[in-house]
Amino acid sequence: MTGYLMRRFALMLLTLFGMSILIFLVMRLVPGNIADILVDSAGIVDPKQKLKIEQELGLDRPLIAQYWQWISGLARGDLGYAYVSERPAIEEILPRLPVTAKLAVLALVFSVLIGVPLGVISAVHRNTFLDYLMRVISLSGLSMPSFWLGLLVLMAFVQMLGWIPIYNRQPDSIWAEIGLLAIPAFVVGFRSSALVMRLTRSSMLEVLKQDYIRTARSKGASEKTVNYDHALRNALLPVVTIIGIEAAFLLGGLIVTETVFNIPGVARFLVEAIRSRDYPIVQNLVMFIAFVVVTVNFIVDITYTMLDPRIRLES
Amino acid sequence: MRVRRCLGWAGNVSVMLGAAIMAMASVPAEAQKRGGILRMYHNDNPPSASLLEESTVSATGPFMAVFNNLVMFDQLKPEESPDTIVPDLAESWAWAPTGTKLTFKLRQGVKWHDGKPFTAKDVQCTWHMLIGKGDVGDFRKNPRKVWYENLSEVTISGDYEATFHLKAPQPALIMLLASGFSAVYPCHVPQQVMRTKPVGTGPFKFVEYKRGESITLSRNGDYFKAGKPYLDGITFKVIDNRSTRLLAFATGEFDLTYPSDVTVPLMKDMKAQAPTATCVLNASGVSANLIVNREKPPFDNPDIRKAMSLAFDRNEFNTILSEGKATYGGAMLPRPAGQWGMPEEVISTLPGYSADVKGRLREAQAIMEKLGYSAAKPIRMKLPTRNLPTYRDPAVILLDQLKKIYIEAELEIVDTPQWYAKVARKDYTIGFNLTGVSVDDPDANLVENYSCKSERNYTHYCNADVDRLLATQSREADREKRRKLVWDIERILVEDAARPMITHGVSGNCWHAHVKGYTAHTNSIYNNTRFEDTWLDK
Amino acid sequence: MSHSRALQAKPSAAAGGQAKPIDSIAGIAVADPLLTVADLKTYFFTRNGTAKAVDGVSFAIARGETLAIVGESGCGKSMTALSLMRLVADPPGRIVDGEVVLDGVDLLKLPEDEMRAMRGRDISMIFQEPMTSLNPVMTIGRQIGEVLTMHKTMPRDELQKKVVEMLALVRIPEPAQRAKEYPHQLSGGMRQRAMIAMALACSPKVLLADEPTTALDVTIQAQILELIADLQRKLGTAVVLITHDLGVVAEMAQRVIVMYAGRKVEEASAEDLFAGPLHPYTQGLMASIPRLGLMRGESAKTERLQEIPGIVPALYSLPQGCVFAPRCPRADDKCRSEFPPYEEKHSRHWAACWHAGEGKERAHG
Amino acid sequence: MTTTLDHSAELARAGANVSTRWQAIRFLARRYPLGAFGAFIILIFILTALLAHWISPYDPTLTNARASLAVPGAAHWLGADFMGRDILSRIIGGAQISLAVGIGATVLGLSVGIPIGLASGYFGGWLDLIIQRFIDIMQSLPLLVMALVMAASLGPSLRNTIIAIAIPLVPSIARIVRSNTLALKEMPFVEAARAIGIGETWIAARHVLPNTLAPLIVLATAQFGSAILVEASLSFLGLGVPEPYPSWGRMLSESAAEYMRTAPWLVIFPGVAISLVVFGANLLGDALRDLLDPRLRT
Repeated sequence: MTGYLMRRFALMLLTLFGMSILIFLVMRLVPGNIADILVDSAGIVDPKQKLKIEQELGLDRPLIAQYWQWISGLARGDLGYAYVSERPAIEEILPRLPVTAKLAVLALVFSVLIGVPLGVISAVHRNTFLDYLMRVISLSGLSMPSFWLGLLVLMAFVQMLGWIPIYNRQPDSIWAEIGLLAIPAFVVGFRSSALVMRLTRSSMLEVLKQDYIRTARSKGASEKTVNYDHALRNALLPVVTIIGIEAAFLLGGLIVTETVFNIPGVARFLVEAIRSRDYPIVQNLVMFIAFVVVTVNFIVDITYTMLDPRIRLES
Repeated sequence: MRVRRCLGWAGNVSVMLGAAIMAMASVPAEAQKRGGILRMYHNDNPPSASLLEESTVSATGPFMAVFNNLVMFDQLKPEESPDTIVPDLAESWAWAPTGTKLTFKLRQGVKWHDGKPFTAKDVQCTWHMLIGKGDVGDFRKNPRKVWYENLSEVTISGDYEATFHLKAPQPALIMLLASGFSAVYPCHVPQQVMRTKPVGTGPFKFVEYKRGESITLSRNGDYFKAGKPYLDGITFKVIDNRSTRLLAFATGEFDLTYPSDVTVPLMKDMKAQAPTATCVLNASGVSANLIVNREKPPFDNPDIRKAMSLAFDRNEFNTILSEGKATYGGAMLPRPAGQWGMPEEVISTLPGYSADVKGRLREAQAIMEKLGYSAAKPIRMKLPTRNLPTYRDPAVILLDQLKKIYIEAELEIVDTPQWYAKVARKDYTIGFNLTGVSVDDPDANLVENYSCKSERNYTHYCNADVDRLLATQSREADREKRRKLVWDIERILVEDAARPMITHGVSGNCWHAHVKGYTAHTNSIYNNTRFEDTWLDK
Repeated sequence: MSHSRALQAKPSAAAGGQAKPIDSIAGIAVADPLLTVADLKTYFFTRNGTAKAVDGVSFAIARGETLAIVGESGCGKSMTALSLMRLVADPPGRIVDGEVVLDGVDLLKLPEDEMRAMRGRDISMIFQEPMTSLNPVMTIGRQIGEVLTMHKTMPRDELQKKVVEMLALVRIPEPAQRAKEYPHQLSGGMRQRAMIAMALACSPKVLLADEPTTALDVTIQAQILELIADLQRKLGTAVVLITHDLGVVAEMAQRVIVMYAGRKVEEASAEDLFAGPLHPYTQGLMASIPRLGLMRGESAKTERLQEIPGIVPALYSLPQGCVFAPRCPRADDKCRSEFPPYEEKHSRHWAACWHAGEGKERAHG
Repeated sequence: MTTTLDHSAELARAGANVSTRWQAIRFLARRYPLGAFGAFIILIFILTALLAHWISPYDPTLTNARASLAVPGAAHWLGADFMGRDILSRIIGGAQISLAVGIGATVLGLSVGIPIGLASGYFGGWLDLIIQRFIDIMQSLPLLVMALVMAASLGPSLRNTIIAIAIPLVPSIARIVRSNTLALKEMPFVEAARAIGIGETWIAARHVLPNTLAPLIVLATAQFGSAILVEASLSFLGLGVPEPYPSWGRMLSESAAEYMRTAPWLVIFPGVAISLVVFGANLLGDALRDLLDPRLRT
């Protein structure tokens, strides 16, 4: 077990290292750099001024040196300076994390709260009208771009309540904040719930085919006991894995949703930083996202082993 | 004829409307109330807080209130002109009889936000940095360097007198110094700090700037203008989506829209949504124009350039983008909002400005057909423009119009970071462009965009005649004589198709009834956000 | 395991000596039957057509008796057992006709909740795969206790006691400890014991054992069979033993039903069947088992093992006439055109074959 | 056993008269009504894209001052945008873009992913190890984030958008090809081919690949849908297909969102178009999975 965990951990580090090289190189392939942007924002084309800025930012140094500077800094916990704001990158990233984290967790809660029950009901009533209806609803959820759903929700709010649920100031209390974030979280979560629902359903169907379900029935267990006591318990194991995949899926959804609802989180910040070629921000944020995805998958793996007695009790 | 009538009407109505309301808003009889936070939104992230390094309204909007100029345009008077220039850090100013020395008497006892005293040295430092005299430190960008092409040095006499020495007389220098961008910087603060946590003498102190989120300013208790400012602070919340932010304004989340943020088509909706709010429409100082590469085929051919000039249907642009409220003219802001615009009878004689749009189009088509082009055999090319909606939308209309003269262009959306580099490489045939002008004066506008030496003349248009005329008009003290010279320059620019002008835009600004002491200016959006007179009637 | 011993271990007294066929049931009649199955038909309605998994099977079983159902896999044995439990997956399967009378109650006519109450209490089942038939995420104790809580109300500590008692009954060492363990922590044999404990927890009247030893090691098999026989004696349970292993039949059953392609093809007391199988299919089954030959003292060298050519036909495309005809060495045109009637060929020995008892006689020596 | 695509046996067993292809289609449509509906949507979508030039009421790039923000009506069935461009025509034109991106990205993803997966699974060893690590790296970012980074680095154009979307699709294709290859390369018919001296590459291409076809078709259908969605998201963020191509995502982006209140049809119709096509692809994908992958049948 520890051997396995150690191996997984080593692979994780390897993956992150590879990611760091990939993102570093890809960002430098982008035509135009921050110096262009800084010069452009002032509407001037003097190549001397551009060169001066590049020198100041160290963009004229060899790529290896730039990479080493970034990675060695990262190891020390120094994320470098954001080009655009000229502040330490960490100060730009950290304050934006909580709201995105809250949003992601809320969205995950929504997707599980909607997805798991629907998936179970759909599986239990497989091939009935109810099942078809739920599958069609979930599939349409999966088919709608979340930014569009977000726009529709915004329009509905404005049209019906004359109030626009955007995050334009820090809400007064945590509850007010959750209330405000619940709307975009629902939009993201609804889409993800479709995935959870489909996977719960197929997992549940798989479990319902198992011998031990027949055993439970042969004991005289009621449908309720069979479905919720025997089957769900087993079906939820793969659903835990799904939540790992979800975490990655959600981050993608947050990028557009934060934009639509004007939420000052890291996901929207990433798009902005990509647009302005703010390498220190993009590099560190992408690494952070990769780190989250890899770590969540790692945690999911561990959780899986904790939840499944077959693995947990292995010596 | 239709064009001209439309033009005059549009200009008059918008400006008069604006002026009338402004006059009401600035009635001084009311007693100002102190306190309250002015809640604004921002439509963009200012590239930095350093006004001297930036050239967009996204920087002046929030940061002009942090600084003071030597002189400024009266914040409460809608029209900016030499007559509305008032003292700021300078108590008074005087020209030497030669017209080459301008001496400012400075206020005493003024303190920077960090507590250090303001002296004439700071004035000297600021302008020496702008003309590249001595060590400029990490001053990165200098977009208005050409404004001070004529400035040889700034000398000081004691702590409270500074003299600007010019190579040649330039009466309009005082106009340039009144621009919102012409802030006085402290000597003792490095430029990196000025970009991130600016230190000024202005009515509001910089508190913080969270990119993509907010900008916060707080009242400067030590402000040298007694009793001012009235507000406790100003907040700007960054909201990208225009619908969202305008709705938020309408629902009372904000007191004031961002300068020039309300487009003409949205004005109606704003009035419906927020009927008690005051909304005015003014010239935005931004012109839609084309940059033409006169070295690259097919536009190296003057005939094709002429056909293109003839083919413009300015009314269509105007109707779609501004519901007919935009104005037409040369490079300078057209009358009546503009001080330097050509009279209508002059404009209508310019190639491509006659009211007979259909006739012009037929003429243009005939030229193209003579050159062997037709709908079946069009010129195919790319038309680059910046990846911003304000650029894209009109560019799409342009594509459609070019199609009528057998030019099938495909829009090439260029990301902001590559735009000027591309233009500098001359990697385009024609491109769609917007030019913003902060001060309605030829020394700012024409010199900046058309003189051979200018940093911002990115098309590298260079005409010795134009440069000579530019220098002459700059020295001319008589405004009427200067105007004639300017018109001559304008005609050359139009005939050269230097940057064919399509329209001069208008944009709106709204504020709720409780906002007092704020005036939208009729001929610029860059110079009226000091907010030292603004107060909330709540 | 010695085969001669296996034969000796077989109970000699077949139940129902004074047999009298009950109406409509072709087969050995049982006096005072506990469970009577009459003309049971379970069909599967699939995309590919209708599969007659169980097609008109009838039998009866008395209290404490052991009846074996034998046949190759896919012949409908397991489906017969599941039909008795009414656990056929619907869709696609459905019991289309027949009666299953347990103690005077027709199970097929019961409403679902009453049937549910019968399962595990009056009739229970042991499955072939002890590995997969136990819920992997529940402790053994909980799974056994569940049967009790479903059918009886008893206080927690008593329940706990009863669970441990059951585990002890099926001879699981350290029962109290085992009750807290999960299935994967137990060996295959232990799991099957736990399964038996679960099935017998409520002392059901009928136990359906579907290949209870197939998945186990040979040494364990004997122990499990012994345990079932032992508990059967103790609790007086009637056992329907489903197997393809004639050795197991010889060891356990008093009576035997041979099934082929969803139909009953032969039925006799175990003694009679082994002494003289009538149906060529039964003969084939016996010939394919080496130990039965060895058992009779014949040399493996002289007796070549026979296998039945061909495979069990797909149930949705059964041949006309005798379903076994395509594989039968004795099949003639009549076999191929007409389905043979199920008749009593000898006394209390029934078969469905036009050529019952012909040939292969030497197999019986 | 060599192919799960062959349905004729099953059709024959079911007693359906499948003498003609048309009847086979009808048979399948009855069995998978939702899948048939999905296929119908996709068919309409493809036809729309192919016939755009003929069925479009206006030139999708034609601006018209008088029609600015026209309300849906007789002249403009779905209204017109700020520049007076007909929304219906732009949606029809947008179908071309979406189809190009959907097919382009999927095909590109397949043509890169299949060789990688085959090589990885078939030849194994250090090659497999390197490819596996690389796939790990690629999969440590969400699809949209990866596409976003790629799109920014390549610059906005139709071609680059297709490439940017194809790149993050590669790992899942490679992974599925690899796992199928691993299972198949030990199969008797592959052993047999090897025994009679057929070259390894040939075996991989001719014997192993066709047998991974079924899961690939299912995956490709799903990826077709997500490619269209990702394109819409990229264009919404201004990093996708540029003007003058009428991309559905960009129609929804700022210029439309500016008129969210005054002209809601600018927001509603393009979104419906995207959702409908992706919905069709998902329905079809589900049915194909049922049809081609018997293990997953419910």
